[in-house]
Amino acid sequence: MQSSILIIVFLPLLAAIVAGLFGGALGKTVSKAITTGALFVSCALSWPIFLGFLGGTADAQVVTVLQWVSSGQLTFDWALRVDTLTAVMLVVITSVSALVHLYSWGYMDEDPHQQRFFAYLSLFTFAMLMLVTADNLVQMFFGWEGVGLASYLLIGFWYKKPSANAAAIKAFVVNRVGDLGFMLGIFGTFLVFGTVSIPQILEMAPTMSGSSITFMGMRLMTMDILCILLFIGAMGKSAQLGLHTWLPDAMEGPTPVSALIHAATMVTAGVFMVCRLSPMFETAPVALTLVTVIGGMTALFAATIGTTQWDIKRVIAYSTCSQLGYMFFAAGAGAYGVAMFHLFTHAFFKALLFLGAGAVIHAMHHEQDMRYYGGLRKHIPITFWAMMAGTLAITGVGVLGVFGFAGFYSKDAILEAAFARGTGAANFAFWAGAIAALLTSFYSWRLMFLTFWGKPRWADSEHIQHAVHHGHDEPEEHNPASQEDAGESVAHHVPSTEERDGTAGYHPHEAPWVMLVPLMVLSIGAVFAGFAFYEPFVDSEDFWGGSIFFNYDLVHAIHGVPLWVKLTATAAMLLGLATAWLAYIRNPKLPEAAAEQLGPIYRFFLNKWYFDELYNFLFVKPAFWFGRVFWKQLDMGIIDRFGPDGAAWVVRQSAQGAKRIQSGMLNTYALVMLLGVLAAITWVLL
Amino acid sequence: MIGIEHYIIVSAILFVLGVLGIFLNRKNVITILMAIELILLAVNINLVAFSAFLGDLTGQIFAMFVLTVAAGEAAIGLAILVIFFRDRGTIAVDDVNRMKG
Amino acid sequence: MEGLPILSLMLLVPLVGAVLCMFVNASTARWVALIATLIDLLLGIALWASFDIGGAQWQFTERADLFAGFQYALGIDGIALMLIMLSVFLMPICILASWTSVTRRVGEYMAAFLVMELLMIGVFAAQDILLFYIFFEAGLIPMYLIIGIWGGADRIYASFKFFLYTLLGSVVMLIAMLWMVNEAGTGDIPTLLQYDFAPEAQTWLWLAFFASFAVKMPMWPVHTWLPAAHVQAPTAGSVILAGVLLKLGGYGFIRFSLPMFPEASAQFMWLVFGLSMIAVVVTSLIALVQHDMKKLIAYSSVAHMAIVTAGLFAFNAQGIEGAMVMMLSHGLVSGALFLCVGVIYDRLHTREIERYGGLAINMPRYAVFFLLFTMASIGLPGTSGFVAEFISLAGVYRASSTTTFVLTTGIILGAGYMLYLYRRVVFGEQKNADAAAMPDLNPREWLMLAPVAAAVLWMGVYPESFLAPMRGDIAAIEARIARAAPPSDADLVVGQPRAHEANYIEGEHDADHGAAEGEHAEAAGEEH
Amino acid sequence: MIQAIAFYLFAFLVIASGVLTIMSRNPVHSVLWLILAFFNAAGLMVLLGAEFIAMLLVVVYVGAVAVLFLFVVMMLDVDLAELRAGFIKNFPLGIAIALVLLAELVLGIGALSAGHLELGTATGENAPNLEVSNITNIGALLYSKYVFVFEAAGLILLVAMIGAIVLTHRDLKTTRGHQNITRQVRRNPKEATQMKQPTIGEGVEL
Amino acid sequence: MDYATSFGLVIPELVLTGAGLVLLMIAAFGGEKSSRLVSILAAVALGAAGALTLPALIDGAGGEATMAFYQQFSADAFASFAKLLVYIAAIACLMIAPGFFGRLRAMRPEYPVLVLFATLGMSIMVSATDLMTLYIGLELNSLAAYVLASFLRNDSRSAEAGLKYFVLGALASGILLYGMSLTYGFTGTTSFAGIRLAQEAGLSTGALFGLIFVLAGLAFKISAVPFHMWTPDVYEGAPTPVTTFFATAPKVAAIALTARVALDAFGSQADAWRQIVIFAALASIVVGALGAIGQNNLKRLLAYSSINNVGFILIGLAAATAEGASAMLFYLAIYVVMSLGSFVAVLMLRNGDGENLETFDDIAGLSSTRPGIAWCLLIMMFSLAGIPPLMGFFAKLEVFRAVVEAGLIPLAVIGIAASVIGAFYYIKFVKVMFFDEAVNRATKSASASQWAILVICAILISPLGWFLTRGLEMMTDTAAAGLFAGV
Repeated sequence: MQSSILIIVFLPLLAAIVAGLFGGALGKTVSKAITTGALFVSCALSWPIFLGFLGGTADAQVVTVLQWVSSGQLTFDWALRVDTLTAVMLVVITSVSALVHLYSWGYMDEDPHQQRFFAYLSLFTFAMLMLVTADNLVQMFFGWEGVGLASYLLIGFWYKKPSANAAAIKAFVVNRVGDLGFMLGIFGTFLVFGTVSIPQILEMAPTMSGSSITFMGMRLMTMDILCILLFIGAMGKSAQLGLHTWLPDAMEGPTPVSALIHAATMVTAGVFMVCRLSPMFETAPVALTLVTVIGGMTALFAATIGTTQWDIKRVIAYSTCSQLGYMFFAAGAGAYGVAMFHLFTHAFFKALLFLGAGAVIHAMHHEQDMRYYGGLRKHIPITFWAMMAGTLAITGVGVLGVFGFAGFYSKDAILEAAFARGTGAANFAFWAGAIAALLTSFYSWRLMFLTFWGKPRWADSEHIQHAVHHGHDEPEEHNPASQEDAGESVAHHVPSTEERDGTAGYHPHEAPWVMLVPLMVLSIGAVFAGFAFYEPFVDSEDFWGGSIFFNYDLVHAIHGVPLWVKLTATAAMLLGLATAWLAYIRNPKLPEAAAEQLGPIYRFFLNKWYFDELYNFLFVKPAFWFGRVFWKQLDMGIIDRFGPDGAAWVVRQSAQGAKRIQSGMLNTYALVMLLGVLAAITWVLL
Repeated sequence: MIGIEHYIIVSAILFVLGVLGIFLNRKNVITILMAIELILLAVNINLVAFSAFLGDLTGQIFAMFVLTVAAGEAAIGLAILVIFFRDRGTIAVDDVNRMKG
Repeated sequence: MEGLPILSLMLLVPLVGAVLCMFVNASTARWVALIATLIDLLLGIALWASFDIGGAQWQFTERADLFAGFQYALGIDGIALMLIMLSVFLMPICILASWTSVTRRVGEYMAAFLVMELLMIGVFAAQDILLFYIFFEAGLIPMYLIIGIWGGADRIYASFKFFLYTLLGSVVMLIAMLWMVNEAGTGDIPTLLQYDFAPEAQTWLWLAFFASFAVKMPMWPVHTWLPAAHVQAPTAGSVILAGVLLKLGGYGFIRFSLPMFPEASAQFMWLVFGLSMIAVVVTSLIALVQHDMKKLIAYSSVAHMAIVTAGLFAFNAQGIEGAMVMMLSHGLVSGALFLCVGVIYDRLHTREIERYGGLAINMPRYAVFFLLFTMASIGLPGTSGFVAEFISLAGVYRASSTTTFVLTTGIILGAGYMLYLYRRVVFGEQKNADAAAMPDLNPREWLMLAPVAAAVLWMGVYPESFLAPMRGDIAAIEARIARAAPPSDADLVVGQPRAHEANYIEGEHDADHGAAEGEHAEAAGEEH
Repeated sequence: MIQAIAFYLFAFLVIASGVLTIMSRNPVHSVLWLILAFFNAAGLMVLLGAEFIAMLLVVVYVGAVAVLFLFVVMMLDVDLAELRAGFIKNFPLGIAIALVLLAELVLGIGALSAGHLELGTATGENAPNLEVSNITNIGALLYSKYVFVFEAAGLILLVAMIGAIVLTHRDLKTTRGHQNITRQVRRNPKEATQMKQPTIGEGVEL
Repeated sequence: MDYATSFGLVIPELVLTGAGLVLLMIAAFGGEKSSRLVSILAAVALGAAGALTLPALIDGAGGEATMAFYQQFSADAFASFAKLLVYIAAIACLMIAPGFFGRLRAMRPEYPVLVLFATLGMSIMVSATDLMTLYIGLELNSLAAYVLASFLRNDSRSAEAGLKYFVLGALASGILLYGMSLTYGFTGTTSFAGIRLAQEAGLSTGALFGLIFVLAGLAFKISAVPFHMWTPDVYEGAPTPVTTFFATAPKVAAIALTARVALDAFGSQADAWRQIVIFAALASIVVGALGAIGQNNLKRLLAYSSINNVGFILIGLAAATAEGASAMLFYLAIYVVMSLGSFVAVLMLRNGDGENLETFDDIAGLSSTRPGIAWCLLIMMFSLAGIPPLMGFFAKLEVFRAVVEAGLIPLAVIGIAASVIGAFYYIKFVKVMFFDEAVNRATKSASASQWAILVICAILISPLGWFLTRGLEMMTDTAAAGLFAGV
């Protein structure tokens, strides 16, 4: 296992370096083959490890690669830790990544910079693997930032697009805000425990549970503040309420990226971190309450926005955000296994949804606005069925006790856990989760109905028109509807679909097989992952083997919740489905009417609760304003003016004075001499 | 007998007069040279007075040297004045300011 | 290696080179300079290789009495070794960077750089306080000429500001040094390091040294000379300025202020912290709105140096080691960033950010290097910048969480302005035809950037190579200042541990399960 | 008593003629006032018993220096009308400063505390031999103890002589035959010729 | 007192006197043709005199044994060191003169003779241990100097310089004399030893006034603020070789004399004059620096620079210790070399017609047209600014070290901070030569002797001078010890 873990982690790095630095020389196909091959090897090596843990045959291990830093007490190594938690993540990452690599063969086929793209993907995978195998907080941070870098690069992959660049920077900077918390958390941990090694910290955490500390002048419970700081990091990476703004924008990146990074893996790093540090979080009740509340709020909040978005990827993005909220409040309630379970299933179905959306977009020639879709069911059937599997999974379709799609098990478990936990925060989370489930169902089905049902509405799409008139070349020059105002700007000329046949002569075609295979594979996951792995993830303490805090009593309580609780999710799902059917199949006029009726609320949701505007007003604008003020007014206006330039001015003026006194006149000279004598004798007389 | 103080006061007044003559005058360099002679005279009075009151001849000898030097100084000063006049055609103090600043 | 006066040799080689350069034609001068710097680099490597880690504190000592009561005394510890390595490493790169861009008075230019090298090595190797001062201050002359003769349009103002500002900062230090020599009876640095000055005297001495080092560093608010100097200096000049000269301030703090005046350092800790905090936030914000690439990087240097100062005055090993790594890292990274600016400046002769754009298209390799250095500047893990920031801030946190919080804010802003810069220069549309027509890196530029990139990654992945030689010396400093170390503001009070986990629920398995949980935690601990 | 009267007379005259020396508009008058001042100073010195210095003053100053002054004043042919003794603009301030200086001198030295001025104590080495005349005493010292200074003073006079000659002596070669080619070449009509508007009745100035 | 011994102690002065008289005869009979010969002979005589003073310096002579003529004259190590400097400076000024005056056809044999007599005066000044000797030496020097200043009698600026120098010099010597008379009256003696003895008990106001007037008179000679006003005008107006001479030899002599007066005659009352010296020192530094800023004329700028430097030397005096005196002499020696170098370099700047260039406008971009001169000037300027590793830095270092050892920390701090103002115009000088566009005016080549002096000065100032410094330091220590031997 030692060598295999090394291969799993470093092979993608090697592939990334080869493809990145020598991609030009190697050519597209070789580069793609190298990176994809590497990922498949990693994937192939990961599953045995996971299965080993599943079967209880494997033990947790640490492979030390290299000493990293040793500064006084502060020491940490490059070390790969493999335990159950890591193994779960390993399979998720390598599988999704391998599939995304494969998918990208088709999706990015027309792109001239494919080598770079694949190198980035592999680099990302490496960083993510480093994150999940971290044995100390700093290495985790390495992975943390590494995935951030890869995310930055991939979001900004089409670097000519200003919106992509802006989104990339936004993603990086917003994540940095979270990282601030993470770093402070690490520093605090080091201060308190004298180490950054995760096992040692977890071991010592309970002893510190009653201690208090001063942080920025505030007297706080040590563990609470540490966990809150670390959680802020998780919030950034996992796009929780407040630090979520980057995630929807991140959809500027190519769709495979969204699937891999912004759905399946990177964004779940926060959840992973909380689970990894669960014994530590268990010593911090306030922090956990915060986790629960934030999680619940995010789940609800993101879902509300999801219901109003038109951009297909954006809908899924907010969905991701919302699902991450579920995971967090599960963790906050103490059901770490459940959180990880949802993470696991979510990875499959959300990747599937994104890749499916990618296939749709590919088919629709980079049109992402669902208002220009419609009736695609017949044109791209395989994609349709894959999407259907994903939707069934995310909305949690299933029959209690018989069978359900992946989300059915994991989401229900989360809601049950929240209910079972029973505290105020957990109850809030439960209800928020339940409403969010309804909304999830609504927007997921809305997406399906708008895309695959109804009549074709793509005649008015600029992309489609462009494709019809100019052919299919140079995809990257097409500017997908800008994320900022997709809803508004296009809304003015929503076509009246009845009048024309709506296709404008464009015939969507199914994606190539390299794209479809991953869809199919992931569909299997979306369908069966929940059913297959519910027991070990949720119920089995042995499976986790101490890699997370396992709350036996809570698990017991989960199974003991009332029946109505167990049925809540299903009911919500059905209600959502019904509403969506009513609004988008039965009576397509209804949404517009409802939007008009609910005016302000609708706009509030449509504009994403005005978070971007708020942040722009609160942070971005002031930063530039202060920058200019500090530069012009402070640096130049005060420091330079009264400092060096002022001194120079004084000296120059004095020099002028000295020149004036040096008048050339004998009288003056004599007078000055006399005054000198006078001054001297006056001085001694006094 | 007249006290030493009187001589010192006379000398001081002469000294100040000499100094005044130098820095108040703005028209005539020759007068300035004379003012210098006044200063030297003041010094001489001082020296001789001290010499007398100390009962020590050093002062008088010093005064003699001062006289000698004063003569030489006057010669040089007047020589410079002459070439200055030849050059500029004036000996007004105000005109001795071609170099300044 | 023992008998060879290698430090003197390292001083001699550039000196001979400089003299030669003055008398030969342009192309020969280039080669002379390159060879001289390469020889020095080789000597530096030999120095590092034969440096006995964990051995005597001062190695390669040389000593000869000079006039005026001071000595020609050389010797290095690990800290000096690393900084000398930084200098000799950057010098050949500087020469390469000026290979074609400098066409006027090449001989004199190369001579100035070689003299700079001599002086930089001398500063770090000096074992006599006055000898240190001589090397420290003499650097003004070549740098003044470099900025003034080969600088940009506004070079006169910049060179004057540079010269007078730094001179004013240093002269008061000289008086303090003289006082110390008089008080302690020797100018020998190792002896002075052990000498305990009276606390009242320390205050004044510390302030005098601070005046000099703060300007050199530069700390806010005495930083304004730096953007001016950087912007006007030729590329190689900026590299040396950012790469090594700024480090003199930090080196001064670590060599003099901290170990010689521990009490005063503790007394002024908050002053340093305060200025560092202001510097990080203010200069980062200023960097955000710059239109001139070099100015932006210059302001970022100020912000980074603020982390160095805060780290140094954190009074613990992490702070100081982090600050040292920060200095090394910043030397490489900001030097490399200036090289990157120089590469495109040589092609288009403007530093206006707006004039560029979309360079990733026509200069992809350049874009990669630029990205790497940008990321290193931001402090991405895996690069030197991260190790530096992380260790130093971890140290600062032990002293003050508030300071760390503010400094960390600067890291967010750092990401903002650097990425904003990168986006405007490398990404985006190719707005200008001339910028779009620029060729990618040529072999010479590869030779400049690749070694720095390698060093940046090396330091990021395996900083032990750089930390190991300094460890003992920093431990010695830490031990020396321990007596004055102010208490941490964290004030950790260990209380009675909580009885239950946060999500404790009354359940039937309660009793035996709590025990099981404990076992798991232990098991997790033992695995490590 | 007579001594006192003589002193006050001489003192008054020396000061008065000093004032007039510097105030007088005509330099010739100034020289004459200066001579009067020297005479009176010599008188003061006689009162003090320094006959030799007094005579020297008269001989050297009145006989040589003052005559030299007169000679120069005449030789320079200074336009007396031009040479009205002007004073600096802030004349009162100058006077005030001078008065302050005087006051400080007088007060500082303590000259007003008549009879209580503490002079130094002479070593007695150069005490006058009261049996011989003042001039004998001085001569004895001058040619023995102060011979070095005396010789050096001679050199001063030599230098003064050389200096005066170097500066003022013009031999024909340098004054007439001196040709400055540069200046000749550089001449241009604008500088070489000038328009003059002579006032009627005053002739032409060259 | 044995006259033979006395005359034995004044042999250097006798040599100079004899040479002066003989050369005067040669000049009188040889006319202008003999200029070169007289110059060379004068230089030889100065060299011989220098050689004759060396033993005293090497022996570290001091105290009673060096006193001649009833304690009016002292040939101690201190005086010897100063004389050596004076002689060297004088020789240099003789060497550069023919090239300068030659073009103007103004080279006359009286120039070396006058320089010789002026040097003799300085020689007497630095050895003076009696107010009378002091006065005579001073006047011998001054009278010669007045003549030298207006030596270019057809040049209006030269005449004006002479006039100003003379009038103010006479006023200064009047002040000095008045002070001497008071000192004599209130101490009863003119001998330094006697004065010190008389003052050890205490200082009457009269004697205090005497002290102040004496110092004021001497301050004029060393051009310390506020008695510096003549300096820029005279330096600018006087012929450049003469300016060079003024900036070097008389300054050495006057400062040595001042040091002796302050430390020997008034040595027991250091507290009384220290404040005044400190004020004059700081004022000199500041005013010298401020005045230099905004100058366009190089000679004028260097004049202000010399005022500025005097400030630093006076700081050494303010220490009132043997170390301070040694530092002063050390500074003085380096200052002489720097001044010589700078003025010679300025002297060498001539346009195609051979006219002297004296302004910044003329030397713009000098480094590309005359790199040799420019680099030498660069060394001089940075050295004057006190930037290591040039010798000017060590001069300042020594002075400040002495002050710090004497415990005058605030003085040291203010002084050195003020030195930064001065650095401004030194680097401006460099800026003009190196950064500005070349105007290509200075084209005429200079004479070999001028080059020799310039290069020697540059080498001495450069770090190569470090090798000589140890010897210099020993000499200044010996000299200072000689001064304090009698104290």
